[in-house]
Amino acid sequence: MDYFIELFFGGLTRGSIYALIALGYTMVYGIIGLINFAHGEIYMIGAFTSFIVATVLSIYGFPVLAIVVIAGLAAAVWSASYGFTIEKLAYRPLRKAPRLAPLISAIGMSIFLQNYVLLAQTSDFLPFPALIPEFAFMEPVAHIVGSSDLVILVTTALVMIGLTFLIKFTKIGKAMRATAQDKTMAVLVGINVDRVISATFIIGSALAAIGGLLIASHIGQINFYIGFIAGIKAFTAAVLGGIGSIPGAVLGSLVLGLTESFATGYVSSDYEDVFAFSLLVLILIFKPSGLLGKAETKKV
Amino acid sequence: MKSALKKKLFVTAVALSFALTVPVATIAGDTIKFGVAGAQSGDLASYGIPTVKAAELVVAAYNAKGGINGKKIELLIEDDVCKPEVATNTATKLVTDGVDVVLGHICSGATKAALPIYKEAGVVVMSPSATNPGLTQSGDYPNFFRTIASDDAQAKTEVDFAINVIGAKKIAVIHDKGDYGKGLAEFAKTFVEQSGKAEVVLFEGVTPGAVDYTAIVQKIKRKGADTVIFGGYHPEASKIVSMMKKKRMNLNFISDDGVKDDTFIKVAGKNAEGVYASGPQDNSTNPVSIAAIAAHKEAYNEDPGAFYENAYSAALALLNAIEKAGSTDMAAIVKALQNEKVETPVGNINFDAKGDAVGVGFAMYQVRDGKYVEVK
Amino acid sequence: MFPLKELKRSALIALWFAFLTFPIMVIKVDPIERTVEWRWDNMFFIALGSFVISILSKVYLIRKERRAGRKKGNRSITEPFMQRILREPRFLYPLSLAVLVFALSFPYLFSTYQTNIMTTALMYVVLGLGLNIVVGVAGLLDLGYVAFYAVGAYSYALLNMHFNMGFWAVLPIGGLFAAFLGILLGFPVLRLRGDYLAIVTLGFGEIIRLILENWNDFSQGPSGIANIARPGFFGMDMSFAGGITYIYYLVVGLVIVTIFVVNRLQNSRLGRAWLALREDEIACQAMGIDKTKTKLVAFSLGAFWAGLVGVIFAAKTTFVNPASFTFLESAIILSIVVLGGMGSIVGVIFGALILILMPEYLRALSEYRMLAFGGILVVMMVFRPEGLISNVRRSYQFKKQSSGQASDRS
Amino acid sequence: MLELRKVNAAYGNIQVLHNIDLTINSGEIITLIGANGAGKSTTLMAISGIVPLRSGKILFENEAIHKLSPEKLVAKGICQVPEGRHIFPELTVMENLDMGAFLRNDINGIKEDLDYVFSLFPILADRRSQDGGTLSGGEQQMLAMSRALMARPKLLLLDEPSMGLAPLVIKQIFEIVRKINKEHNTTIFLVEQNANQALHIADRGYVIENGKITISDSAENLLQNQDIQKAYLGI
Repeated sequence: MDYFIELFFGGLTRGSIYALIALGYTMVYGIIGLINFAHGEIYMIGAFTSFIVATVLSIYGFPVLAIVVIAGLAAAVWSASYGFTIEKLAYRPLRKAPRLAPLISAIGMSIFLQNYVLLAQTSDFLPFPALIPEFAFMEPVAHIVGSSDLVILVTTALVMIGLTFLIKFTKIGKAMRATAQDKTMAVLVGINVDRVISATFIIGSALAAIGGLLIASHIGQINFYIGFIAGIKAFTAAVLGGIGSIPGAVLGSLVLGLTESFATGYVSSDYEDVFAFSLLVLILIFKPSGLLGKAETKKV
Repeated sequence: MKSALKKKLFVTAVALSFALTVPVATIAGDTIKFGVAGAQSGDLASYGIPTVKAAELVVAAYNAKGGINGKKIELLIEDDVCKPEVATNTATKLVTDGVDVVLGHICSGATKAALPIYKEAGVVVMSPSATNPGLTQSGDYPNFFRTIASDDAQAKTEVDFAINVIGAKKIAVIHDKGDYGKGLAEFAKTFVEQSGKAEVVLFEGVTPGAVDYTAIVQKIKRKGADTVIFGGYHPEASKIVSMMKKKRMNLNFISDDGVKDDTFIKVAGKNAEGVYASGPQDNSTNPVSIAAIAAHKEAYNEDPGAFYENAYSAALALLNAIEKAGSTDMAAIVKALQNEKVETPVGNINFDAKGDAVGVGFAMYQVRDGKYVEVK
Repeated sequence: MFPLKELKRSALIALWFAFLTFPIMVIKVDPIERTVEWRWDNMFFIALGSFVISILSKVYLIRKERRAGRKKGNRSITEPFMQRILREPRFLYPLSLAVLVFALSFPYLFSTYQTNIMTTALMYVVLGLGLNIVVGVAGLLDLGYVAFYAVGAYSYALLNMHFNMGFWAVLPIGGLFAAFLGILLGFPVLRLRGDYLAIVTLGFGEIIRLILENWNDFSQGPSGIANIARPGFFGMDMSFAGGITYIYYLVVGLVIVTIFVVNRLQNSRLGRAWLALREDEIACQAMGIDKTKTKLVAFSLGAFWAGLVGVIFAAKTTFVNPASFTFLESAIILSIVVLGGMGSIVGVIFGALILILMPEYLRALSEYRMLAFGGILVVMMVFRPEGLISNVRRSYQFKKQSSGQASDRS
Repeated sequence: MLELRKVNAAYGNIQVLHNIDLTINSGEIITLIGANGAGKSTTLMAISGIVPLRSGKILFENEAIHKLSPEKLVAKGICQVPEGRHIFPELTVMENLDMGAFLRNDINGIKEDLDYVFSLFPILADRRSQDGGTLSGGEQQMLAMSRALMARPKLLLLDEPSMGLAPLVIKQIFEIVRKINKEHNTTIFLVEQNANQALHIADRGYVIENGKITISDSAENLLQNQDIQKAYLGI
C-alpha cells in the first residue's frame, strides 16, 4: 500500500508541474488556436531566471525566504516579458496568415530561444539551489511524500484556485473567455483583443515560470534543454484534457502524471512515454475532444 | 516588363552560383589540418564543446612553439549534433577540406556513421568519448583510436567492484536509454549474471530529461536492491541520487565515466557524497593533467567540462604521432600511435592494434567531502 | 526624413530588450565558486542591436507602404515573379530543362561534400513532397512524419542485416511497410480534427522511436545498426566518392519520379477530393466523398514516400540509430512544406533546399548556427506567411478552367 | 450624427461597397434594406471599424472615425448587434451582459441599465445564470440586443434582428426596438431583409443593391414605392 501511495504522490507532483505548463498551452490555444511550441522554452527561461537571481541573492547573503520570493517574482516577471515579446514579434504579425505559419514561427522561436540561452549561459547542467526547505513535520513521512512534493502540490493548487478566480470573476478573465469564444463579437463589445491576447501570454508565461522554479528546486538542476521535453508532455496533457479548457488542462496533466508514475512503478519505465502517448491515443479515439473538451458546437 | 524579369533571373542566378561556390573555396596553404567533430549544438552540446576547447588549447600551444616540423596547425571545427546523418556530412566536409587527422566524434552512433568516410579517405580519427566496444573490437575501422576505455571494460570494473568490494547481493541496473548508458548497463547485467554471486533485481531505462524520477526510485526501493549500477551521464545520475536521498534511501550507487565528472558533484551537491564511479586512473597528480586544467581555467575562466582530459590527451597523441611520423600519411600515423608513447593527462599512453589506448585502465572512485577519491 | 517619433520608439524598444535580456545575457553566476560575473557590455550590444534592427524594419515598412501606395491601382495585374514563370510554358520548360542539366552535372561541377549535402537536400525534397500530400494537399497536420521515415530506414537496415537483402529489393518493401503503418495508424485517428490529429501523430512518432530505442532484440536499441550495405549497381564496386555520386543520381531520379507522380495526383479526381476535403469537410461528405478513405489514402501515400527515402537514408549513411528520428526532424520537414508554400510542388523544393542547405552553409557561423536557423525561420514566416511560392496551384487551376471551358468565373 | 461619405470597401480584391453615401440624424430609426449579399452587413462592419475602408470617410458627431479601432468606436457610443447574434456561448447570460458593459466603470449606471434591460426582456432575468449557448433563438436575439444596450450606446446598429425567428417574436423585437428609440433616445440603424417590418418602425430608409445605394427616402414613401413593394415587400 505504501508503494501505491508513493507512486500516487509522485504522479501527482509530476502532474502538477505539467499542469502549470499545460495551462499556458491551453490558454493560448483557446484564444488564438495556436500550438505555442515556444512555451516550453518560456518555462526553461523562467527556471534559468530564478536560478540566476537565486544564486546571486544567496551569494549576497539574503535569507532563504527572501530568495524564494524574489526569485519567484523575477522568474514570473521575466517569463511574462518573454511571452509578451514573443507574441508581439513572432505571432501577432501572423494573426491573419494561413493556419500553419504561426506554428512554424513557434518552432523557430523554440529553437532560437534554446540556443540563445545555450550561448548566453552555458550548455552544462547547473545546480539549482535548494529553495524548498526540509520541513521537520514532514520527516516521519518523508520517504513517501517529501517537503518539495508538498510545496509543489500546495502551490499548484493555490495557483489553480487563483487562476480559476481570475478567469471566472475578473474583468480581464471574462474578456479572455469572451475573446476565446467569439473574437469578432469581443471586438464589437469594445474588448481590445490584442491586449487580451497579450494578457493571456503574460499570465500563461508567468505560470510556466512558477512551474520552472518549482521543478528546478525539486530536481536540483537545470540546463537549456529542459523546456523541450516538459513542453511536449504538457502539450500532450493539455490535449488529453481537451485543449482550450482550463480545468481540462489540470485534469489531463494529473492523469498523465499518474499514468506515467504507475506505468513506471508497475510495468517498466522503458515504455513510460509509450504508455503516456498510447493513453492519449486511446482517450482521443473514444472521446475525440479530450476529457473535458467540449464537442464541437459549430464549424470553425 | 520583360527586361525586369530578365534582370531578376540574372540576379537570382548570380546569387545562387555565389551561394554554391563560396563554401567550396578552402584556404590553401601549407598547414596541418586538424579536424574537430562532435556535438556543438543541440541537447548533447555539453559533451562536445569541451573537446573543441581542448583542441583549441593544445593546438594553440603547439603553434606557439612554431607548429610541427615548421608547419602551423589549422583547426577545422565541425558540428555533427551527435546525429549520424549529420556526421556523414560533417565527415565529408572535413575530408573535402583536406583534413589530416580528426579529433572526434563525440557520440558512438555518429562516429560509426562517419568512420567509413574517413577510412576511405585515409584519415586517422581519435575519439575522446565514443566507448562502444564494436568501434575497436570489430576490426572494421583500422583508422579509429580512442583515449577512453570501451564500455565492456568499464562495466567489468564496476561489477567486480560491486560484488567483490562492496559485497552487493541485489543489484538494480538502471540506464538512460542512450547509446552509451544502455550499452554499459547491458554489459553490467551480463557480468553480474555470469558472476553468480549477485542477482539483477531490476533492469530499466529512464527517460533523459524527464520531469522527475520519483517513480523509478520508488521501484528500486520496492525491489529491495542494495546497490544501483547506473549507466549514463551525470544529469540523470544526479537526479536519481538526489531523489534517493529525498526518499531516505541509503543504497550504494555505482556509475560510470559519464558521472565521474566534477559537474556531477557540483550539481548533486551533498547528495553526491558516497557515490562510486569508475573512471580513468587517477590523474590528479599527473602534471600534464594539472597543466591542462589550469590552461582551461586561464583561457575560459571556468572548469573544463566532460571528456576534456580525454580530448586533450587525444589531441596531444594525434599531434605527437604526426610529429614522430614526420608525415600525415595514415599508415605512418597509425604506426606512430601504436609505437610512440606520449605523456597526456590520462597517462603515458600508446595504442594497441585495435585502437584502444594502452594504459588507460579504470579505477573506482568515491565522492568524499566533495571530491572524487580513488578507492583502493 | 526619419521621424523623431520613430527614433523615440526605437529607443524604447532598445530599452525593453535591454531589460528583457538582462538576467540571461548580463549575469553569469558560478554557483560553486559563488562568483557573479556582470557582463554589461552584452547589454550595450543588445540595446544597440535592437535599436538598429527596429529602425531598419521601420524603414522597410515605410518603404513597403509607399510602394504599395504607388502600386495600388494595378495590383491585381502584378503577380509574384515566380508564379508568372511557372504559369508560362514558354518559361517553364526551358527553366526545368536548365535545372535538370544543372542537377545532372552537379557532381562534376562541385566537390564530393557539396554533392553529399545536395543529396541530403534532395532527400528532404522528396520527404517534403510526401508530407505535402498529407499536410498541404489534404490538410492533415502530421507532426510524426518521421516515424514513417524511420520505418523505411529500419526496414532496409534489418532486412539487410538478417537476410542480406539488397537495396533495390528493399526499396519498394520499405515504402510499402511505411504505407501499411500509415493505414494502421490512420484508421483509428483520422477522424480526429486538426490539432488533435497533430498531437496524436506526434505521439505516434515518439512511440516508434521509443520502441526502436528500447526493444533491443529487434532493433539493437540505441547503439543502432552499422555497416549497412550501400546500394549496388550490377555488382560494381564503387569508391566512396563514386558511391556518393551514384546515390546522388538515384535521389535525383527519385525526385523526378516524385514530382511527376505528385503532380499527376494533385490533378486527379483524388487530388481534387483532397483539396475539397481540406477546404470543407462537411460539404465533402454531403457530396458523397468518403472522408475516411480519402484521408487514409493521402496519409498512406505520404507515408510511402517517407518509407522510400528512409531506405535511401539507411543506404547513404550506412548506419541507423533512433537518434536520427526525433521530433525535431518532423518539425523540419513540416517547416519545409509550410515555408515553401503549402500545396505547391516548386515551393516545397525551394523550402527543402533552403532549410537543409542553410544550416550547412551556416556552418561558418559555428555555434550561432542553430540560433540563426531558428531566427530565420521566424523572420521568414513573419515576412512571407504564405510561404515562398504562394497559391501557385490555385491560379494554375483557374487558368485551366478558363482555357478548357472558357467560363469566366472570377 | 453619423455620416458615410463615398465609402468604398473591399474584401481582398473583391470590392463590396461602392461610394456609399448615408446620413443618420440623432434620434432617428434608419433602415437599410437589400437582398442577400448586397453589402448590408459590410456597411455595418465598416461603420464598426472591422472592415477597413479603401477610400471615403465616416463621420460620427462631425468627427472622422474610420481610422479608429473598433473598441474606440464602442467607447464613442457606436454598438452593433451583428448578424447571427454572436452570443458568447459559454458565458452565462449575466456574463454576456457584463461584457456589453466592458468599457464602463460606473457601477451604479451599469446597475441601472441592467434593470432596464431586464424590464425590457424579463425572461433574461430568469435565465441569468444559464449559458448563453443554451438559449433559444429569440432569447439569444434579446440577449444580443440587451448586451449592446449595456454599453449605453448613442447609435445602435442592428443587423437582421429578425433572422430565423418566429413571427410573434419578430413582432416583439421590433416593438422593443421602437421602445428603445423612444425611451432612451437611442439612434438606431437597422439592417433588414424583412423590409416590411423594418420600414414600419423606421423614419427613413435606404436601399442597397450590389454595393450601391440606389434609393433613399422616407419610410412611408418607400412602403408605397412599387419597385420596392415588388422586390422587397413581396406584394
